[in-house]
Amino acid sequence: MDPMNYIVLAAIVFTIGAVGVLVRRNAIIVFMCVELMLNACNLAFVAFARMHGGIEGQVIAFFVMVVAAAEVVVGLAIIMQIFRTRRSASIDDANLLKN
Amino acid sequence: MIPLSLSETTLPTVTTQAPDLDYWLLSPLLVVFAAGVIGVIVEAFVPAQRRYSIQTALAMVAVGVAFVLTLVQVGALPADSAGLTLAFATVVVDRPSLFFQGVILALALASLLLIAERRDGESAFTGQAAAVPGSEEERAHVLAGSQHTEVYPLVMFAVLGMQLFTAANDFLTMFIALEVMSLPLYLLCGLARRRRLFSQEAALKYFLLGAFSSAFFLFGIAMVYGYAGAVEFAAVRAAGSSGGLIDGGEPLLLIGIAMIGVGMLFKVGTVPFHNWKPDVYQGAPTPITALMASGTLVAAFGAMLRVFYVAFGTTVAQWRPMLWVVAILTMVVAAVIAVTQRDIKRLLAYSSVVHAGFILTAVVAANADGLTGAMFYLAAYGFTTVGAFAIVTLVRNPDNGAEAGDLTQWAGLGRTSPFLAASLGLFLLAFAGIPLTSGFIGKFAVFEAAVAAGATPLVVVGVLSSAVTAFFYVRIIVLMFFAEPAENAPRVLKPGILTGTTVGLGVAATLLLGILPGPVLEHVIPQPAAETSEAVAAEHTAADSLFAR
Amino acid sequence: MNIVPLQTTAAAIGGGETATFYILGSIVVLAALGVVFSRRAVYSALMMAVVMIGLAVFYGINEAPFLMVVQIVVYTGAVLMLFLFVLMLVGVSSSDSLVETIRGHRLLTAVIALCFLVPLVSGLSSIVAGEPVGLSAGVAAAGGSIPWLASEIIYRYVIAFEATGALLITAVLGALVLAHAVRTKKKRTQKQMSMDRIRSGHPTPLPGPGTYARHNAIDMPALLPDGSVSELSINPVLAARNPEDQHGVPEDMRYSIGAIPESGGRPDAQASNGDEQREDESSWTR
Amino acid sequence: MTSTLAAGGYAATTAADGGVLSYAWLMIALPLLGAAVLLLGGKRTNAWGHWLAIAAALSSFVWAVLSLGQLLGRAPEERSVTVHVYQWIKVGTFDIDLSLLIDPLSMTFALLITGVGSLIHIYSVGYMAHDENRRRFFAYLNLFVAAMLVLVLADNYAVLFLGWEGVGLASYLLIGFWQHKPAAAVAAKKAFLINRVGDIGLLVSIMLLFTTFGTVTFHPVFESVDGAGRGLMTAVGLLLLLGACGKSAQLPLQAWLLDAMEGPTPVSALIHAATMVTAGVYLIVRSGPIFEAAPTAQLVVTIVGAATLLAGAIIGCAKDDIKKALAGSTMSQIGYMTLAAGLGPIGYAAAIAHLVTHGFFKAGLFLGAGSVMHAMNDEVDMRRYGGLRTVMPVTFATFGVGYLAIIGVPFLSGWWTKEGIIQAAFDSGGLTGQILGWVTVLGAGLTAFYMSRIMFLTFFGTKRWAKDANPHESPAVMTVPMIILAIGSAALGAVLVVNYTLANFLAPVVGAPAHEFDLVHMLTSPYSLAALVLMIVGVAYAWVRYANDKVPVTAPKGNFITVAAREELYGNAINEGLFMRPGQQLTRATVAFDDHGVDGVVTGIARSVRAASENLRLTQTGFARSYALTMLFGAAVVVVTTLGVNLA
Repeated sequence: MDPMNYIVLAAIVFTIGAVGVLVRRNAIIVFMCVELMLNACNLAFVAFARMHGGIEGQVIAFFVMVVAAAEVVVGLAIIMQIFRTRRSASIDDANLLKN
Repeated sequence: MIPLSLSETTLPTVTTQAPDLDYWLLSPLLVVFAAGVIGVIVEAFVPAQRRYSIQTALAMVAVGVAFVLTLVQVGALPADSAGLTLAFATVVVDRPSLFFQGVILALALASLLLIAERRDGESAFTGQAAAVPGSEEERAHVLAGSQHTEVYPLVMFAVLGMQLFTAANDFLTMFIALEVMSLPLYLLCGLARRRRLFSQEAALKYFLLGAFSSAFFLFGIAMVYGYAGAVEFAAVRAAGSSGGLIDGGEPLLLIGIAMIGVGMLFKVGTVPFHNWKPDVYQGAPTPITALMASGTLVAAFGAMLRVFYVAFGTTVAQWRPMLWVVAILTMVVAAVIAVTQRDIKRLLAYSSVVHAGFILTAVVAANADGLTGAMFYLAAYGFTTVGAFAIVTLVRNPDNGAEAGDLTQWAGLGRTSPFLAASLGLFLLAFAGIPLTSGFIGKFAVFEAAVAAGATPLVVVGVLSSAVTAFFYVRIIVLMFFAEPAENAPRVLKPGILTGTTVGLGVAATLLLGILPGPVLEHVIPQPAAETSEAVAAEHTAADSLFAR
Repeated sequence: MNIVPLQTTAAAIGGGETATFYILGSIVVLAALGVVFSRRAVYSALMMAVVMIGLAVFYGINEAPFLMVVQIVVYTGAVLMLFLFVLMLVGVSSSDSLVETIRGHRLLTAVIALCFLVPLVSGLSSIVAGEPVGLSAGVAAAGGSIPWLASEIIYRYVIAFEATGALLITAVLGALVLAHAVRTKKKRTQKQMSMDRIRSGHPTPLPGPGTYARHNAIDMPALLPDGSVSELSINPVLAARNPEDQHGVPEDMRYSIGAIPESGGRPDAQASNGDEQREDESSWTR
Repeated sequence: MTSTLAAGGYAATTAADGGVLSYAWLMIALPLLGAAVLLLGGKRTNAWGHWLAIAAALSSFVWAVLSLGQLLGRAPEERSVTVHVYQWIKVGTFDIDLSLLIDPLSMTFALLITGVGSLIHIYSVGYMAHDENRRRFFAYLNLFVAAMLVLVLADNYAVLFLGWEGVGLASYLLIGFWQHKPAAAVAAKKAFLINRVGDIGLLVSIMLLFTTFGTVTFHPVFESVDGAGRGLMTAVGLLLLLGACGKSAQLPLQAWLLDAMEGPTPVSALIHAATMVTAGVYLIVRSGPIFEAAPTAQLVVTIVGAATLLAGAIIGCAKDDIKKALAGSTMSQIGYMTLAAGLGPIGYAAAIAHLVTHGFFKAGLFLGAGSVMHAMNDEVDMRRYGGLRTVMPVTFATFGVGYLAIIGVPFLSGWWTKEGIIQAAFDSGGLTGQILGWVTVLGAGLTAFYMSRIMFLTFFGTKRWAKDANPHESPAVMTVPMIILAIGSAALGAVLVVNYTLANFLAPVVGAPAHEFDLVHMLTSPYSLAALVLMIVGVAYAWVRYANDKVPVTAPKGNFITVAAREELYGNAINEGLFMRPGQQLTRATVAFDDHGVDGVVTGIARSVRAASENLRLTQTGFARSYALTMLFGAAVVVVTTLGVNLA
């Protein structure tokens, strides 16, 4: 098996995540799908790190996890704030701003 | 201080020593970072009443000091050197990065003035973000005069991110900088005092779409890492000319370029990655909109120029077609949509999208003139747009004190508030690119660079698009000066010292950069040698050769 | 780049790994699809956990033991649980429904996603990378993968590392700003509350709205035995929000707390379904 | 075509060596200062503001005269002087100085602008006496003069463009000066937008020049024109022509000029007759070497000029609004100049000479029209005038002189310069020359007709005034400038043309005249005789039609030509069949083209952009998911483009 298969897998998971962002309405799930995309990137980094024999890919993956954690805190705080105001976590309900 | 060099070998260097950093060169970043951290400590230990004055003073002094330090560093850069890298070539200190940082700091200072503006004790920010809009609790907080002074440390971190974004010399640092810049802005967008539902919605949209775009950016980095085996720009550049580590690995590079492009284009807000801009600009507190429209745009283009000119400087042919498509789409679609906008903030947002398209033509040029043209354009546009948003903060609905965004309300403002209307008129003329304003010279410089690079069709589209944009800028001027005042005429606040300074700064910069750009910028904008990018690239394999003097 | 070709003791990709890849890869893809297409939000979160753990195994296979542990402990164990936490808090709502409300959105999504995926996958699968170099040489030179990783993170990428600090502070500050409500007045003790109740002249609970009325809607105040309206039963929250809501209340008895006296003008009292009346809640239903 | 110019004065540009010329920038600075004082000074300057503005314009004129004196003191080949003011733009290799070029061509314009400009300033004191915003009006006038001087004194295309936009802005402010009139605001916007279309041409051509030659300064560009490709030069030439068309109201960008008459009449006189609208002609003459390197572009210039000449004249025949009729005439006369400028070196001097005399008599005519309107309570419909010659003798006399000059009565200004253009057109040779020549001759006849129509409707015939009209002669502050302009209209032509005084003066820039001055030939050539005959026919026909009592007060159904045709029907059927009906159709078509054609295209484009905009803004649905979808779409586009272009 060629190690590029990992990358193809990453691309597929990435796309599934992107589709999830587009089709789900619950803001929390949408955000979870973004996390799915980040995870796909991490898989690619780790696989490339092994291919090239350097550890940089793993370093980046580690940083990505930290960033994701920070992003989750901020994101969930924003979603909670919206929810408390509107009693809804649906991103479709948030469409006062348009045209 | 480590001179430019190619990356070390991938042989592990395990060490327990503290890294040897040049703190002097890092000082502009460190000052802003320190101000943010101290701001957080102030939040924890200082009583609420005294926080406002301490935080504003701290933030402004820090940004001012960082600005001065940046200027000093420009002077201290060795004349013959392309620039320096530090912290193991993860951060670069060269003239373009210092220029962008200086502009960002100046714009941040102007935005800070707006952020700090308070009228009768109320700022542009909500007193208590956790309170539900319209609730008793909110009312209690309004009566108690609560305020979120946490805004200042958040702004500091955002500014830090912008600075680092333009100075990053590898994709990892750049990604972190992108997040450091974005996260505080997501939060700040949701803190408007009035129309809080709009504001919260803006925060949600900006956050979700921003996270979505950084996922693309990250995937692009992964592909480039796969191609080059490293993420330093120098290594990517070298790999671009040598063909990468994997045989037949070119798709990796191409996908990487495209996806990194998506992340970048989202941040600068070009079509079709622009949708967030009007909504977020409209919903966010106007001082924050000013910061985003000026500082973030400068930072994003600064980073974009570095990525495309340095990291992908050897693979220009690969990315040019994609930017052509995006630039044309942007200039056409955004200009057309802007024609029927009815809200001033949305209009300025679309105008910002169109301007991003114009600057993109300079990126497409991929030559030294493109770099300097884009730099000039960004500085000019930044100051003008900060001034324009400062004016937006002054025009309020008579009944509830929210900003009067509806353009029909602006009718006849030229008679009731001539100075305000004249300033806005000047800014609009600058956006339209009328000579003797900074906008003309900027536009001329970027278009000229694009023509020189053989992108004349792009320039024709750009000039046509600028004619369409002139239409709606003129429409506002006509509305303000030639129309009868509207029935629901807005209340125009008297600009306080802070807002007044910002407007004045915008007017001064717009005129000065239009009438006397030469003496002002000759010493500020790095003057590239008249060589073509290829020639330069051949001479230096170093990372930032294009940024060479 | 000069990657020194060390002695390539690196494991060639064997049959075991291939088999694992296909089995686990299928599971990951299916679980990912599950995240996207589960009706219940909680199922999505659990599917996400499956994906993450699957990926953690892949990290392990790809010589990243440290990341494998971090992925399971931090990402799955902490971050994903935070998601679940918030999901529970928000509760299940109509937003979980998978019925598409924007016309043509599904179809466009499918088409565009294919247009995105097909070039991506065909581009990537045209590449043959060959045997991976592997990390064993470097690990051996560094004396373990963790020292190597650590020195990269806090030595070479020290700036990024420090910037991450800014990121985490931002996150904390953000959560604080958006979620933490500062009290505007001192919290009343139980003793104070009971004393107030006795002093108020109404030690017993107030009559519920609609108690003696024909309706038991909340905007219908209670009637006293003589048929007059009990002022005490008028809901102050509704009154504060919008006196108009009290259809059943005679005009002159409607509470009107009035607009929030902001110096800038009227408050922005746009649609708000919240019932955040923590302080006052007890006082009117006592 | 050999470049006669490069060998002439261009190589010999010298820097100013002290004296008046070194301070040539004062010509611009003085009116600019005036405008600044008036605009920033606010109401405090109301009392004396207009006198300050006049002083600024006059001192600028004086400085121009002094500069001319010093210029004439130099040898003819040393009359190109560069005055460096400061370095304007330096961004990268993009380096432009704000420098002035003082040479015979620019000085001719400077004198015209400041001279006529000063007179119109003075006139405006009376005309705007009752306007509460008079101070602002004068500030804008000063601003305009400054911008126009920047345009003509620039020594490179970028500074020229600065002036170009500046006059556009000032014109915009002045057309919309009476903001309370919605028509004025609309006209101002229209003028601004159509001019922007022209500006695109100018801007793109400047960029092409810069990329090709690395500079936009006139002399270096012209010197290296020969080395550039003909295709490129044709493109540059056509783009420059587009710019010229916008500013000079030439087809197809003429639509704004008639609407611009909504502005105060002094504005129409100064900007839309004497100076700004001639900027296009200046641009073409100044860019002579470029056009000479591009014969195709030159041919297009002459065609545009000829078409506008006829179209403007026909529009002039059809309008009842006195100012709009004069505006049609302006279009037509500038068509003459454009045609001449397109002929190359043999036409340049003729174009400039006609431009100068036209500046005088058309400004005089407009001021006269303003005087009449002033007397008639701002009535502009000529059908409500009539018989004014006795009530307003001075206006009648000065208007009359301008009238005689423009229709080409021998030995008055217009005759000298128009003959020059007719001669140049026939001299250019070939079939093209013949066609162009006969167009100019035909134009002379049309000019005589529509100008006589204006003259007779206004000053002759019966009084058809509105009930409350109480016409009176204008005050001296208005009549004196009119008298001075009338003197110029009478005599200037002879001064400029006899012995080719102006042509010889301009020779270092535009090349020496092709042949000796020969008055006898001018008088006896068949073409000038033909023009003379056509002129007399035109006047006579107008006399029959309009100098009598039969003019209805309201325009009859359709337009007046319908009636004319109906009357002719009884008298002369052949005449009707052969001339009237086609003429009528042509007139209708031309007027319709002006009213709907180009206008229609402009409004049509505006409408479709608006419609597209309304549709496109619906993509901003407010749904974050839709935005994400667009982003994924963008990502797909970007990936496909990048992969497709590079791997396909």
